[in-house]
Parts: sequence; structure tokens; C-alpha cells
Amino acid sequence: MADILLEGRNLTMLYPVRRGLFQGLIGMVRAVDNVSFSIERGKTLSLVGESGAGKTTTAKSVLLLERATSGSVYFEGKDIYQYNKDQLKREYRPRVQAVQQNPWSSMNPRMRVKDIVAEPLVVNAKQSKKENYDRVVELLDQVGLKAEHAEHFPHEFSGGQRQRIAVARALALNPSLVVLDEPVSALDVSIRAQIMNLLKDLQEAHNLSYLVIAHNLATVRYMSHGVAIMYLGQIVEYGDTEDLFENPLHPYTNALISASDLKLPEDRDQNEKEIILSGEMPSPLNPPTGCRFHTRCPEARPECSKIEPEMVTVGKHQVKCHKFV
Amino acid sequence: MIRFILVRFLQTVLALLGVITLVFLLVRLSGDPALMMMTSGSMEEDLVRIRQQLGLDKPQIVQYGIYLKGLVTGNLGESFRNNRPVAELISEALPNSLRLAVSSFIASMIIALLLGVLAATKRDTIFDNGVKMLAVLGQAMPDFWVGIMVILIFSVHWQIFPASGTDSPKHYVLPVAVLTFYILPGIMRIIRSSMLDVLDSEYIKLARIKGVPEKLVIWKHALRNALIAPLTTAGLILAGLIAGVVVIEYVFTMPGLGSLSLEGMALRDFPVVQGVVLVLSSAVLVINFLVEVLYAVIDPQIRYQYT
Amino acid sequence: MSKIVLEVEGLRTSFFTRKGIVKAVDGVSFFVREKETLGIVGESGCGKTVTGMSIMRLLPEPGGKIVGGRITLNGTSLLELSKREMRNIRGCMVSMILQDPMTSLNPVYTIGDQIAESVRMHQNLADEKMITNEVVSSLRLLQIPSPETLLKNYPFQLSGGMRQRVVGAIAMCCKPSLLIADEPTTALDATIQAQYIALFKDIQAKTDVAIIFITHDFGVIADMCHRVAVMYAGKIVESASTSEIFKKPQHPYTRALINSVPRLDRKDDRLYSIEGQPPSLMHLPPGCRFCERCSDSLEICSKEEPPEKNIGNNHTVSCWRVQ
Amino acid sequence: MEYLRDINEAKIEKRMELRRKFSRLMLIIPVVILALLILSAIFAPLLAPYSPTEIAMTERLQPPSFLKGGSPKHFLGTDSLGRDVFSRIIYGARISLSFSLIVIFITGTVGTILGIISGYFGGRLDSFIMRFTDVALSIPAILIAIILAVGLGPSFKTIVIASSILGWSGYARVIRGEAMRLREVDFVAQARIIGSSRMRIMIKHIFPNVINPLIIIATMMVGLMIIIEATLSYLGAGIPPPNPSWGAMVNDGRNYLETAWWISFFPGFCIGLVVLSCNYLGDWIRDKLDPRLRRL
Repeated sequence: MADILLEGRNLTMLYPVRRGLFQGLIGMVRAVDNVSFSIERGKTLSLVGESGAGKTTTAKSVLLLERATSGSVYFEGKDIYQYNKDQLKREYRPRVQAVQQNPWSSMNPRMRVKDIVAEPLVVNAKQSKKENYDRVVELLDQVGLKAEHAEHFPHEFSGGQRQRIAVARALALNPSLVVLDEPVSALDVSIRAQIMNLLKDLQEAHNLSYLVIAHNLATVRYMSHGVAIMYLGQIVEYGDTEDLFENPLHPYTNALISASDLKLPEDRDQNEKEIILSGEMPSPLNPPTGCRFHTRCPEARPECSKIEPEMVTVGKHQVKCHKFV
Repeated sequence: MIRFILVRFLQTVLALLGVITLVFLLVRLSGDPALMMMTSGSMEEDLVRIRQQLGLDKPQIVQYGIYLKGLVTGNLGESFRNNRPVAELISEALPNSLRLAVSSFIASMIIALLLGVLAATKRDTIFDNGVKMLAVLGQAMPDFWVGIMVILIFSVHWQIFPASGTDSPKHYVLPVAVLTFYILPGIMRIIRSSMLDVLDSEYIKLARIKGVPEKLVIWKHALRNALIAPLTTAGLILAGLIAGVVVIEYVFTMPGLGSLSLEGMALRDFPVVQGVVLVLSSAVLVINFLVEVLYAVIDPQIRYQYT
Repeated sequence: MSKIVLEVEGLRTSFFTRKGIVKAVDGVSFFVREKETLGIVGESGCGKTVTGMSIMRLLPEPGGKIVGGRITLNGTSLLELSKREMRNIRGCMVSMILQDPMTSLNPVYTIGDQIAESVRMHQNLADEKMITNEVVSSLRLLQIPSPETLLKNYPFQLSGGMRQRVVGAIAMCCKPSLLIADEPTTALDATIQAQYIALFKDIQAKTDVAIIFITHDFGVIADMCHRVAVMYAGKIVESASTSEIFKKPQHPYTRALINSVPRLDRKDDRLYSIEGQPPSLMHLPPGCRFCERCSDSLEICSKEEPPEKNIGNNHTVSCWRVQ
Repeated sequence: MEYLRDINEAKIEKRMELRRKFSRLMLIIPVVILALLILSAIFAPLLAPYSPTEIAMTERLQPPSFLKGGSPKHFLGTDSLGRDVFSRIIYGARISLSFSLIVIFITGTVGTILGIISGYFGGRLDSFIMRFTDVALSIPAILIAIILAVGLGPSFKTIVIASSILGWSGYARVIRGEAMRLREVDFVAQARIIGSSRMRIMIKHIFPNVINPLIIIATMMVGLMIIIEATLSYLGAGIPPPNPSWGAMVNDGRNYLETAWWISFFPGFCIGLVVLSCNYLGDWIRDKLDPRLRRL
């Protein structure tokens, strides 16, 4: 039995949409719709999808930046949505930290690196200044920075270095899970590999779990053990990374893979044509009936527009498509 | 669009009510109006009588109601000084002030547009620096002093223009010029900087990529977007204009709303002062409302948000 | 061989700022043929966008100036034209697509107005109806569904992908012979990006247009470009056909860049990573600009700039290691 | 015309160096003027040759010492009551400076608190505060001062209250915009992830990041406040005679323009010079701290 650290069960997040000066309610957006996933200890799960797929919203529900409308998050088997404020502060928040996408905005420009990295300690752990400082130096060393960097301000660093600082801050409280929201996409191509390698090293060293939010499939394949492909608020395919990329089932996954692989036209097989989806992702305010992907699906059948497919297990992973029911 | 106007209109009415209340409170806060009317020979019973006359013996909330009722029926009370209805005094003074304000506003708007846009397109040239200098000077020199200096030069020394009065268009030349110079810098700076922002935008780049001539890029593509920012600060500009009118009327002894209120102040004639302040602040709110409607016309996004 | 549309020789562009002179582009040469797509790839700040803006002669004023080189488009030397002549060429013979579709359309004019403006300016069409026809046909070329209804829409009513198509229609409406696309797909989602690239391949097949595709994404290069020029700190360090670049990269920077991108078609255990940062364009090192980050630099690398060598097949490299 | 220009880089570098030097030099003048202002405000009794309020009818309407027929005893001449204009200007600096500092302190504090609360919490509270602010912004302080002067009579206190009642709105609007922007910035979300309380976020993360705009507005307000004080005193709503406010002094000379122009001229000139210096320094500080706020 796998050692499951965190589990999202049937998470649904609705947002009211108001318009006009009277702020009249004109509908509900289903940003996340009945999403379930689990993360094993020391492993990485990636949520993949295009903008509007609901991956960031899902992460927010894990970080408790927003609460899910229904469903729950289980951490080490306990439902954290039942926790009171105090329990959350003691037992959950310190153990789930995050690294954000944009290293230029994720740090208070008025604070020194030592204060930025130490802030989680100041807020959560009652320690002396000296203890905090020693911890900061230790953390900076772990992410490949020097002790003297502690006295500098964020603007003195490059994007890659800033992202290292962000990682150091996320590790300050010895968390079990770190949510990585597009951790490399704001960085220059030649810097990305440094950070991805660092994250992998740290995972091994500290037995960390990662929840990665990403839109780049190649990054995901390199970083993660499990993948959930999201489309319009739902997970459409979910499973072991290798298995999923070797044997993608859902038409949307196939299209995504086709759109993001690095292949010269001359190297493609005769029968391996690029899949180009038509149209754009519909508005989550008015999602299509039946399978949400049917409006763009190259393999849509009549029942797809009427009945929503169930999640079914095929081989080592799960897929939500009528083809496999 | 109609909904937008309706909602903004309601908000304006609410704001108006707020201002009316504020004026009411300020008058009560600043002292007993009855005491202000007392002359040295008055008796204790005069005080009581005046209090009754003004309704000051009633509870505050009732006084507020009476005050509101008066406003709705257009009754702004009577002047202490000559017992004439305040509404009448105001309607006599209003045209002079309007002439001064409107002509200065139009003049400064035209100059500000021209100079602001040109300065933005010729960024960091001698022209731009000259315009900046003009703006800095206009903002630093107090308008009343500029007025006095202008009188010193043009009326006392050269005797080209009269120093006071409103009898002929000639009388308006100096006041309008000084007021224009006073409100110009603010408008010009806003137009210049918002024009600079727009000129840096991607869609201006695209217009140039299309091969649009520079003149059209500026006056067609950029200006309409650049005008949105000055509109959002219309309130500030208006406040400056009104303050300017009050001061300039006093400097050039013109019988307008400003002079009326200042005389009222000097003689502690509180119904007159209260009336003028109410009229001016309601004018501010109404104009603000009209500006917002204009704003919606320029920016299609706002128009569509409320349909 | 089809004819050369654009030739750039020794282009040098600098920015004169208060803090000093930034040599954004420092001696860059390349050419593009009809029906061909040239990819210019590099990291942010390597000068790829400035190269594009230099060809358009639309460098930010004041400060941005071309200080050397020649740009020849269809036999005309662009740097010798008057402002008016250049304006007639812009949007007509050469056009450009900018990166961010959300901000590159004027928010206060309708889509129809914005395309028609281009048509009106560059084509002698007397009749409004003919102009509308041109506008609609350019929207069709970009495969925009129901173009007639779109004409009256404002930009904010469209999605990002749709806006980028409209920008494409503006660029293509006067049938340019050269199109410069500056990261046109970076702001788009993966599946929309694939649509856009397929669309441009289709347009190129229909119109013979030469395309310069500026990007940092090797995936896009592989899909779209015939030839590639790799830029680093204001210089082209390597240029060759796309398959040569991917299969036989010669410059250590190109190699490192390609190896540091994770691949979807295989499982990597560890990515190759380039340490350090690109040099400041205000204080460039005397020798090879990549020297400091290079894993196998020679002694000469830090002293003298490597010359450009042609190693056959139009494959050029600037590196002391390559003989 | 050729677009390609032959450019001598060394020459341009040299010209830019000269420009940098020139702008540093230009900074000295306003700094000196403001230093003089502050010094005369503090050491007025030591610096002024005469009492600012003592009436000497025998000395009335004396021209400045440097004019023909001027009295050598009075550098800037005397007014209609024989008071020394120079001494009155020195004492006037006290009023100008203390007024603007007091009002800026009050309005800055109120405006910042309201702005942070409004911007950080957003929603209905925000729209309420902001509507209020918009109205406050468009009502000129002069009107409030006139009303108050009717009741309280013209005084220092009257104009301080009149300028403060609505004066917070300028700060509130800008600070609210900044707070709103900061609320969406990632480091605030990060602070929440770490477990910081709202109070800690507002104090530790929002406030330090609105200090720059706050300083910028406050410095720009110094000049404006000096003008407001002068204007109100000029109109008779402010500092009552015989106290030496610059604005009131300009008014004193109103009836003597033909014979004794210096009574009005010098105080007004002083206001212009001081405000010019304040604004110049304000612009400089703004460009140094946050060029984004050019529009204020």
C-alpha cells in the first residue's frame, strides 16, 4: 500500500459571477468540478492543463488560500477542512508550503533575504534570532547560495537565484509537501534546468512531496511521478507518469502531447500526424453538456454531447472518455 | 448604457445628500448661528427669538429635516445682512462666475491638449522641457499673486486692461488669463504623462508597424486612449477650477459666487455662505456625473459592461 | 533556389541610455528566402526582438539607434529610405506580429476599423465595399469563423487566440513579402499555439511570404522553421538548417541549450544545466561572450572574439573550438 | 534621409556625463532655498532685524533699501503700518512650514490607514470608501474653509481643520490603488501560505511597500499646502492680522499697488520660490523612488 500524504476528494469550487453596478448574479463558474487526486510521500504529482483548466484553483484549495465549495482535503488521513483555525496553524499550514511562478513578485522587495527566508520561522516557530539566522544560512547552503547573500535585497539577484531563495523559504519549516506553481516557466531557458535539478535533489534529500502546477508537458515528464491532465475544471486522465506518456488514452492528452513534443517534421512517421484541435476551450461559465471536451474532440461520438463519461481504470491509469467505457 | 447612467445618477444623488449633510454638520459644529447674528445691543430675549426663528430650539434631527425641506423647495434662506433670499443673490452672481469659469476652462483645455500631446511626442526635447518648465512655474506661483502682478503690469503700469469689474469682455481678459494659467499645468501634466504611457503601448507599436503616418498615430490612435486618464481625474481639475474662480473673483473684485461667499464670510452671513457652498459642491457632483457618462462613450469596454 | 527577400549584413543597434550604451545587436548578418521561415532563437535580452524592430526601423525613441550595417528588402536598402518611403513599405511589404495579443490591438476601435485602416492606407481601393471585401478575405485567410460579424466587435470581446489571429490578419491584409513574428505564440496555450503554427504554415503555402520567427522555444522552431539562427548577447553564434541545428549542433551554447530542455519523448534522469548568467550588454567581455559559462573554453576564448566560420551546408559557427 | 547614423559613441558618452553633472548641480539650488526656509522658521527671532508685528507709523511705506529713495534700514521696505517686510517674511516661514507639516501629518496618517484598509479588504467597504473619497477629492478646501471661518472665525486652527477634513482623500486614493495591487502580488499570497495574520500582512507587507508613494505624495503636498495656507490667509479665512502670513501680506499690499508694490511682491515671490523648490525636489524624489508614479 502506497504511503499517501495528501488526498483531494471530490473537490468542487464554484465562483459566483457578478456583473454590472448592481453586482447582479449572472451565474456560477465551475472552476474545479469534482476533482480527486492523491500524492504519495516523497513523490511528485503534476496537474497539467491550459489556462482556465482549474489547476491553480485546485492548488489554492490545498494551500487553503480558498476553500473548496464541496469536497475535502485529507492530510495524513485526516480531513483538514474539519480543523479549527488553531489546529490548522499548528498541524497543517507549516507542513504545506509553496513556491510561486514569478520570482520577481513573490518576495517583499523591502525585506532582506534573511528576513524573507526566516519569515515562516518567525510566524510559526518561537525561536531566538540567532537560531533563525543559523537556519537561514543552512537553507541558503542547501539551495546553492552563500551565507553572505542573506544580507542582500531580492532585487540584487537574477531570476534563477530568486527562485532558489523562494525554495529556501518554502523549506524553512521542514514541510512534507511543497506546492510548485509553474516553478520554472518565468525563467530563461538556460536557467530552468538548474532549478529543476535542484528541486529533484531536494526532494530526494528531504523525502519531499511535490504538487506541481504546469502547462509544459516535457517539464512534467522530467519532474513528476504522477500526472493529472485537466480540462475545463475536470481531470480527464490521471495516472503514473511513464505509463501515461507512453500510452496516452484521452484524445485531449494526445492533442496536448502532439502540440508540445519537440520533433522535426522530417522525423515524424508517415502515419503520425500532428493533431491540431479546432476551436478554443469553452467558457467555464457555460460548460458543454456531456463530455466537456466533445466540442473540440476529433473523435467525438453522438453520446459524447449527451452523457458525461465516468472515470474508468484502463491499465495503470484512469481516463474519463466514452471510448473506454 | 442606460443602466449605467441610471446607477451613476443614483450614486450622485446619494453623494449630494452626503455633501448637504456635511455642510449642515459643519455649520452646527462651527458655532451657534444665532450667536453670530447677535449685535452688541441685543438682549437675551433676542437670542431666544432668533433661535426660534431659525428653528434652532428644536432637536438636531428635526432641524436637519427642515433644512432638507428648504433645499428641496429651493429655499436657501435669507441673508442676514440685507434680508434678501439667498437663491436670488446666487442667481445674480452665477452668470459672472460661469463666464469666467467656462472660458478659462475651454482655453486651458485647448492649450493643455495641444501642448501636452506635442510635449509627449517630442519627449526630452527643448520643446518638452519648455512645456515642463511652464507647468512647474504655473503650479508654483500662487494664483492671487500672479493676479496682482498682472494688475500691476497691465492695469497700473500700462493701463491696457481694467483691474476690476465685469462690465465688458475687456474686463474678463486678465481674470481669464490668470485662471487659465492656474489650472493649465495640472491638466497638461496629466495629458502628457498619459499620452506617454499610451505611446509606449503595444497597439501604438502595431499602428506604426501598419505604416500609419505619425500624425494619425498620435491624434487618432493615441489621443482617444490618452483622454481616459484626464477624465478620471476630472474631479480634481474641477476642484482646482472652483478654487481658482473664488480667488480670481476676489483679486479682480468681480461680483460672482466667490466674492459673494467671501463677503458673506467677512460679515458672518452664514445662510449666504452655506447657499454658495451648496450650489458649488452640487455643481461639482453633477459635472462629475456628466464626465462619467462621457467616459463611457469614449471607452467601449465600460459601455458593454452594463448591457 | 528561390529568391532572397531580406538580407541583413553586419547590423549593429545600440541604446543610448543615461547609464551608458547598451549594444543590443552587435554585428548580425542573415538572410531569408521566399517561402522560407527563419527562426531566431535566444534568451531574453539576447537582441532578437531588437533585430526585428531594427528591420522595421521602429526602435524606441529616443535612445535606440542603428549604428551600422545594411538591411536590404527586395533589393531596396531600407536604411537609406526617407521616413515616408519607409512608412509605405511598413505594413505593406514587411509586416510584424507582436507577442502579446491582449495589448496589441487598440481598445477603442473595432476589429473591422483596425484592419480596414491598413487596407485603405496601402491599397488604392476607391470603394468602401472593396475595402470590406479585402478585410473579410484577410480574416478568412487567418481562418476566423464568421468574419462578417467579427468586424463590429471590439478587441476586449475576443479571446487571446482570436485576437492574435486578428493581429495576423492585419499583418497579412496587404500581402507582405516578409513577415516578422516576435514570439507570437508565447502568450498562447499549447493547443492554441499548435493551431496558430499550423495556420501560418498554411498561409505560407498560399502566399509565398518569407517569415522571421523570433522565439525562445525550440519546440516551435522544430515545428515551424526551415533554418535557425541562435543568438547570444547580441550576436548570432550559430546558424544552420533546423535539422542540422538539432542533430549536429556545433556551438557549445546551442548544444547546452538543446540539452537543457526536457524532452517529452524520453525519460531524462538529469538535465544538462548551464551555470551562470549572460553578460551585461553594457560591459561586454573582450573575448567570446559565452566564454564565462562555457564548459570547454580555451585560453584564447577570453581574449579574442571568435570569427564566424562556414563549415559547409550554410552552417556557420562562431567558436574557437570549431575548426 | 538616412536612418542609419554615424555615431561617435565617445562623444555621446561625454555629453551624457555632462548632463548628469548638470542635473546634480541643479539640485543644489532648491536644497539651499529650502534649507534657508527651515532655518528662518526655526531661528526667526535671531535672524529678523525687527519685530514682525510692531507698528511704526513714521516708517510706513518705505521702499526696499536697494531702490532709489529706499530706506537703508529696511532691506525689503516697509508696509502701510511701517512694519519691516523682510522680518515679516522670515516669521511667515514659521506659519507656512508648521501649517503644511501639521496638515500633511494628519491627512497622511488618515489617508494611509483608510487607503490600506480599503485596498486590502476590497469589496463593499472599498467601494463605499472610494465613492466617499471621490466626492472629497472634488470639493475644494477653500469652500470648507469659508464655512468654518464663518463659525470659528479665521485662525490657524480653522484652516488646519478645513484642509484636513477632506485632504486625506488624495493619499487614500493612491495608497488604496497601491494596496489593491499589492494584495494580488504573490508575496502576499505567500505570507498567507506561511500562516501570517491579516494584521501582520498589512503591517509587514503592505505598509512598507506603500511608504514610497506616501513619501512622494507628502513631498508634493508641501508646496501645495504652502499655497493653500497663503491663499486662505489672503482671502481672510486664515491667519488673522497682525500675524505675518505670506498670503495675508500680499493682501495687505493690495491697496498700495500704485505706490508700494513691494508689499505684495516679495511675499508672493517668496511663496513661488519655495513652492518651486519643493516641487522640484518632490519630482526628483519621485523619480528616484518610483518613476511609475509620474502621473500623480
